[in-house]
Amino acid sequence: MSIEVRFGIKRGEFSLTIDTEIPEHGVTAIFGASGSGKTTLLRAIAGLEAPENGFLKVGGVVWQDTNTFLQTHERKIGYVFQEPSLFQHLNVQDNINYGLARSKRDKSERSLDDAISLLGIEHLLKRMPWQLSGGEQQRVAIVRALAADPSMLLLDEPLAALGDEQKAEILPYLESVYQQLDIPVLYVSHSRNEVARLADHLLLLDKGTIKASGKVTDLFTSLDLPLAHQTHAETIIDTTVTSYDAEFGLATLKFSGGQFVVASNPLDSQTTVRLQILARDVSVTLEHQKDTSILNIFPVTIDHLVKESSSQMTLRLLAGKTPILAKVTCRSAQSLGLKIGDTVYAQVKTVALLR
Amino acid sequence: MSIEVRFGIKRGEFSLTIDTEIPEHGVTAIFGASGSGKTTLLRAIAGLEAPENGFLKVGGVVWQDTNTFLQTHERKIGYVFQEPSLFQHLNVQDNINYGLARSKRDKSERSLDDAISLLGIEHLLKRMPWQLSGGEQQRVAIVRALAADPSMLLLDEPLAALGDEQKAEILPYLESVYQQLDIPVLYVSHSRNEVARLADHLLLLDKGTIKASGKVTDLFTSLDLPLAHQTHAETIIDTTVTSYDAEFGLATLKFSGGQFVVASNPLDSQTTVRLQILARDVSVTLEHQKDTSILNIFPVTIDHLVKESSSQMTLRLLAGKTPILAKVTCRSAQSLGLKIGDTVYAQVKTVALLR
Amino acid sequence: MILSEQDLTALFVTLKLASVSTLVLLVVGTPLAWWLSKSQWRFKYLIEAIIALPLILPPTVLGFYLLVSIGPNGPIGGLVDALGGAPLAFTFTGLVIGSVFYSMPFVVQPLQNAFSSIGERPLEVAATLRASPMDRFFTIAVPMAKPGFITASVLGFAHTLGEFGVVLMIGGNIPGSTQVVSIAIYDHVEALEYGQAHWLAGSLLVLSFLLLIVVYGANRRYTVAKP
Amino acid sequence: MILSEQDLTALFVTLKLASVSTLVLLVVGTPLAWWLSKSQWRFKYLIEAIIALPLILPPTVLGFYLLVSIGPNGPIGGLVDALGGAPLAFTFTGLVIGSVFYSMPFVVQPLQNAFSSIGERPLEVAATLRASPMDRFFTIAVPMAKPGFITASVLGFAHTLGEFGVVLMIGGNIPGSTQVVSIAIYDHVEALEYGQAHWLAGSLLVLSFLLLIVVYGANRRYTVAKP
Amino acid sequence: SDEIRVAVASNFSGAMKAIVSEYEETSVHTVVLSFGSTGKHYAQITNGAPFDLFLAADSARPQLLEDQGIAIIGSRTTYARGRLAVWASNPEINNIKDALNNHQNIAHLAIANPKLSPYGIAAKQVLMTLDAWPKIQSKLVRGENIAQTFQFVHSGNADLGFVAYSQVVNPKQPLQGNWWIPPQSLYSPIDQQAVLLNNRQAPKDLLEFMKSPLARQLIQHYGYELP
Ligand SMILES: Nc1ncnc2c1ncn2[C@@H]1O[C@H](COP(=O)(O)OP(=O)(O)OP(=O)(O)O)[C@@H](O)[C@H]1O
Ligand SMILES: Nc1ncnc2c1ncn2[C@@H]1O[C@H](COP(=O)(O)OP(=O)(O)OP(=O)(O)O)[C@@H](O)[C@H]1O
Ligand SMILES: [Mg+2]
Ligand SMILES: [Mg+2]
Repeated sequence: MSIEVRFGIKRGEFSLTIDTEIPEHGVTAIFGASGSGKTTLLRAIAGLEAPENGFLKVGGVVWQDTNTFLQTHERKIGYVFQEPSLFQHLNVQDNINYGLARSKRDKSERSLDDAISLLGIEHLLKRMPWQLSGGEQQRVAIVRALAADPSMLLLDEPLAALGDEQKAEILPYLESVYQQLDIPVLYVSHSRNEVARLADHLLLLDKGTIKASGKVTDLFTSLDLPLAHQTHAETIIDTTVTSYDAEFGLATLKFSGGQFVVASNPLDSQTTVRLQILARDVSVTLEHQKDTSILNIFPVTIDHLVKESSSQMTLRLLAGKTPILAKVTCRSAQSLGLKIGDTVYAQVKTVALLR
Repeated sequence: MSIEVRFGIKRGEFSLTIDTEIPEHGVTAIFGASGSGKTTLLRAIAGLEAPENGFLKVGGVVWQDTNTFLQTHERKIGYVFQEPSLFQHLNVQDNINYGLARSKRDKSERSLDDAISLLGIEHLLKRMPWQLSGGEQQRVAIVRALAADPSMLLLDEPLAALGDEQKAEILPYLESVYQQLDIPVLYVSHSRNEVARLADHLLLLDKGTIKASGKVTDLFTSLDLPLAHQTHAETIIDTTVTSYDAEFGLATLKFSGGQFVVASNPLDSQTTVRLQILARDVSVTLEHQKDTSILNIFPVTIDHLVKESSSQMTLRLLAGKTPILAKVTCRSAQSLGLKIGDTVYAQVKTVALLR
Repeated sequence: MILSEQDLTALFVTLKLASVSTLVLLVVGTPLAWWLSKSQWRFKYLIEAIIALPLILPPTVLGFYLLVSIGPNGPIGGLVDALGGAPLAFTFTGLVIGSVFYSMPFVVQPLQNAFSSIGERPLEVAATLRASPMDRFFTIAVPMAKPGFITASVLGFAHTLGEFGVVLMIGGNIPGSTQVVSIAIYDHVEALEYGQAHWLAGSLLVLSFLLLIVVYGANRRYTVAKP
Repeated sequence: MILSEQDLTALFVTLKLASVSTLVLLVVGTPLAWWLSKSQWRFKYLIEAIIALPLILPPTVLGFYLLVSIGPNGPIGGLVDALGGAPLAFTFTGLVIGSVFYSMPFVVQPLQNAFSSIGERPLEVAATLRASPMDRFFTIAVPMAKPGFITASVLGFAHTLGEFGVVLMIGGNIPGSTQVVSIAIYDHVEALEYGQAHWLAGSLLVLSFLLLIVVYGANRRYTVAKP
Repeated sequence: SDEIRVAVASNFSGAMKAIVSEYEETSVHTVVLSFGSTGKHYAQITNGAPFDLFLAADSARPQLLEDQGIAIIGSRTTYARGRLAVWASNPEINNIKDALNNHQNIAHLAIANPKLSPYGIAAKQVLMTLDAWPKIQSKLVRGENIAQTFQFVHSGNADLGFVAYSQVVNPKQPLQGNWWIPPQSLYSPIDQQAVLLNNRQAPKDLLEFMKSPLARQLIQHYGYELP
């Protein structure tokens, strides 16, 4: 089952035209330049904009069509707005309680305490909103949305005001929340990193229209989209753990095109792990090299070659059926004589475990 | 000459204690977790907080001491607030003109048009603030601050709501503005990337106190600070262009420890170029390898070795006197038998030109 | 005791009238102000203008027209009579109706401004947190419009205290029922009993001053921390 | 012509009085409201209470006290005399002073609320853009407090139009100078000239209604686009 | 015992209070007095005000009520006759008659509004007989009723005024300055008439009491003549 979304919204010169399906499970990232309509889309889904000819079906229930329009408060959503939007007349605790009191959620539930402590706001509970920093306000807003026991989360750049370290702490928690509740999440983000890490599905917006929509792993390596051509292009691969070497802290991960050995904390066999491979971290050699600290070297065929600039090339390599992007200099490509269909060795310097 | 800053500010349980000097030229990044006091510091410098025993000297002029307190409007600053703060009763053009009209700046000056077009807000000039998206508002605020002809810029996460691509467009422009005007810039950022790219100087805040202050290049590789230990640790090196190979688009860049060959657009000889080397992009071999697409390989000595986890190590390598960070797996370190004082080869897979 | 028994009765009637009127004003004015602040109806400004109109007539004249309308031959009086209600003129209920009518703009306008200045965002946020329109109104709009409520109550209450023309006309200055302090003071002044007028006016002022101090002082404690 | 020449003169005097009073109210009330909205002074609430006090007295009584104060033996009259000024009683200036005094709370309170609801941020932003306090006040605070100014002006103007007791007391009902419409209508009613009273009241209402529509209608055009 | 509700012209309030306190000594009935202007009382009575007895300030309004069949036919009696006094609060004005004729030292002459008050009509008649009326026009200030006229003079704002004799002989108020009592021949009598508004016995009883020697003495004491 999936969420069906059809909207046509006009705002001055801008118009948003959406007709798509969003999976009912997992995280769908909404990605697009500033002004591309991300916030407008979330607002429409929340029922805060009332597009005339809209259609919206969530969990098999029609939220909006020609005859139906569920009011915002009748939609079981949790919404974190782009701007900090705490109630100015309530302290932090009461802001959180506002959502809690109106949900069916058991008030003594431990998970809310978890949220509060994981987002690091225990010491702020008695404060008024204007006594908080920008990032603190955003964190409270996240907890408040979670407290409302939503069956769908709409997050508009919830982590924009937070630093990398803090993000790294909060993201795993958010993931666990989604997974535990098994609710769909629409996540507006500007950060490719966040998307890579969190999202299963991706909706690329451009000037109010959908430029692409599909699985993150596919879209990130699609040469038709700008993502693969950016300097920081990357490949995302979902793999399965086959073994873990506790002595060196190395996990062996299997995917359709071979396997990766990755430094990590202990992992259970058969769990699914997402890997991130920056295109710049992939180099190409003609022979299998020895005597290097690079652990992951495997044969691939060159599927596509794109010259990005006078000096840079993007390669799309196939390891089995799994595409992997590589960025090399034109000079290397020339000196190694690379061309489509060649079989070469891909050296993957670093593999990051995303989740 | 430098900006002398001494503040003691209390806000409930939080207190900010600052006693430092900030260079009068270039960009000083203020970096720290959410709630560490970054905004409070900027506000104090802008004269929006009135700490009792503060001292502030800018450009040889005392802005604040026991007897003096320059009002905010008497301080020639440009301030971009953390939250979008456009005047709600003025359209975009009038918001920008507000600063312009009160500065000595020639109104017909071309540079403002440049700012408007580079930040992509030409088509928004007639709009009211509530008709803009979050990122659009932020961009207007940046132009407004620049229009006020400041002699010091205070930027509180000005690019937080913008995507990577847009950042990549705007950052070089901001750089050129600073350099052209030759004014000090205090830049609050959560993004290590932005800091690496923009900042000359770095102020690390932690719970209201200064944890470190110094040149970005030094602090990024200091093993005493958390920066070098993060997964995304990186080395920043300021180098000089020695030659440019137009055929392959490769520049040769000199630094105290050797030279880099880097793919780039044409560069003039003798210009200064900042390079970014992610620690994960540096691998270590015992022999100089051939037959690889890796261009930059040079001998280094191991200065320090830190085990980060059961599987990961951070190496601090010295190329001449220039420290370079490398992340390797413990397994590699062990199999290669790395120890302090060894001379090895650093393979730098990717070097990014930051500016 | 310097105040006569009749004066004390008048004081009591006045406080009762002002309290009841303020209550009615808030109960009637709040939804009206809310509607005015939210409505996109293009002729809304006509309603806004109509609400301000009673202010424009001299109170005695307004009172005269009210008297005629609620009198036995007037439209309202006739209607009330047809419905089997008791006549309103020269009763406390009549006074309340007159005062409410006359003080309405002082309540509606500050409330409308206060509601408008909240903006849409907090209400939208509350809606996403499952608050129904009613719920949003009482838990978000009303507390956030607190300064407006204070102004509305103070102006409404004080204006009713000092109100005079309307009350005199439709109340008939009947001691114990429709004679309020303002009329009693006026009577003293008219009868050249200046001493008594001073005392009564003074008492009213002191009492009201204390009341106002309590209201504003309490409000101050609430808002002092906020920048 | 149904309105007598005297009625027309009264209408003219009234409009002049209301306009001048509103102007004075805004000029005096705006800085006062601004100060009240910004001040952190702990006894501020006393001032707030004092401003509301004139409301509490019946207008005629207030007028009586004003009459006494501006008389040759009164404190204000004595002061004016000592400064070489002309007596204020029975003059247009006296009326303006009386009206301003009486209508002050209707102007100060909405303005104070409007200023408070702007918050500090826009003013801080303006300061960083080199706007002096004066400049900020006129270019940020005043335009952003527009709804407050509209309410203040409407309440102040309308209340002065309908004002009666104070004006009657210190004005002396001199045609062409201090006889205002409210008194003229009152006179007609008292003299049982109901027909003339209706016409005059009707004209005043229509005129005021048109004025209010212009004010609110113009405001509507401005704000209709904003959510 | 019955309650008697009496609408009393303001100028007669002192005398009436004294009469009622005497009356209540001997009667089982209680009396509730409502003071006000005669014009207002008339409007209220025609609109159903619950008064039993109306003591007007003139003869015209009782006559009208009788004509309209609201008052009891034949109950109309003159209960008191007012007398004019010209009072100069300024002790420098010795010869009041002179002052009225060559009003050099007079800034303001206060009279009651002839349109509303029988005392005003009388004042106008006196001034006309003295040939002073046209010349004095620009100095005239008009009070709404005789009490207000008195206040104009009392506060010193008017140098001279036509007040009621009952006011200057008012035992409660020791007055400064000089006064002149114009002879009755200069103006037509100011007859203050009473009418019964219903056929109840108690009010009839009170009206009878007002004709008793004790009441007549009190009326005289308060500065009125007897018919
Ligand atoms: N009332 C309006 N009138 C005209 N244009 C509007 C109005 N409201 C929004 N827009 C335009 O609609 C577009 C989409 O806005 P939206 O807020 O959805 O963008 P966004 O993708 O969330 O951008 P950001 O990343 O900057 O927040 C923007 O270009 C904005 O200027
Ligand atoms: N009025 C106040 N009362 C109590 N604490 C306050 C008050 N104002 C600010 N603080 C606290 O001061 C600290 C510093 O705030 P500041 O806004 O400077 O943080 P910041 O570094 O800018 O954070 P962020 O990155 O989240 O914007 C925060 O912990 C905040 O909670
Ligand atoms: Mg947005
Ligand atoms: Mg901050």
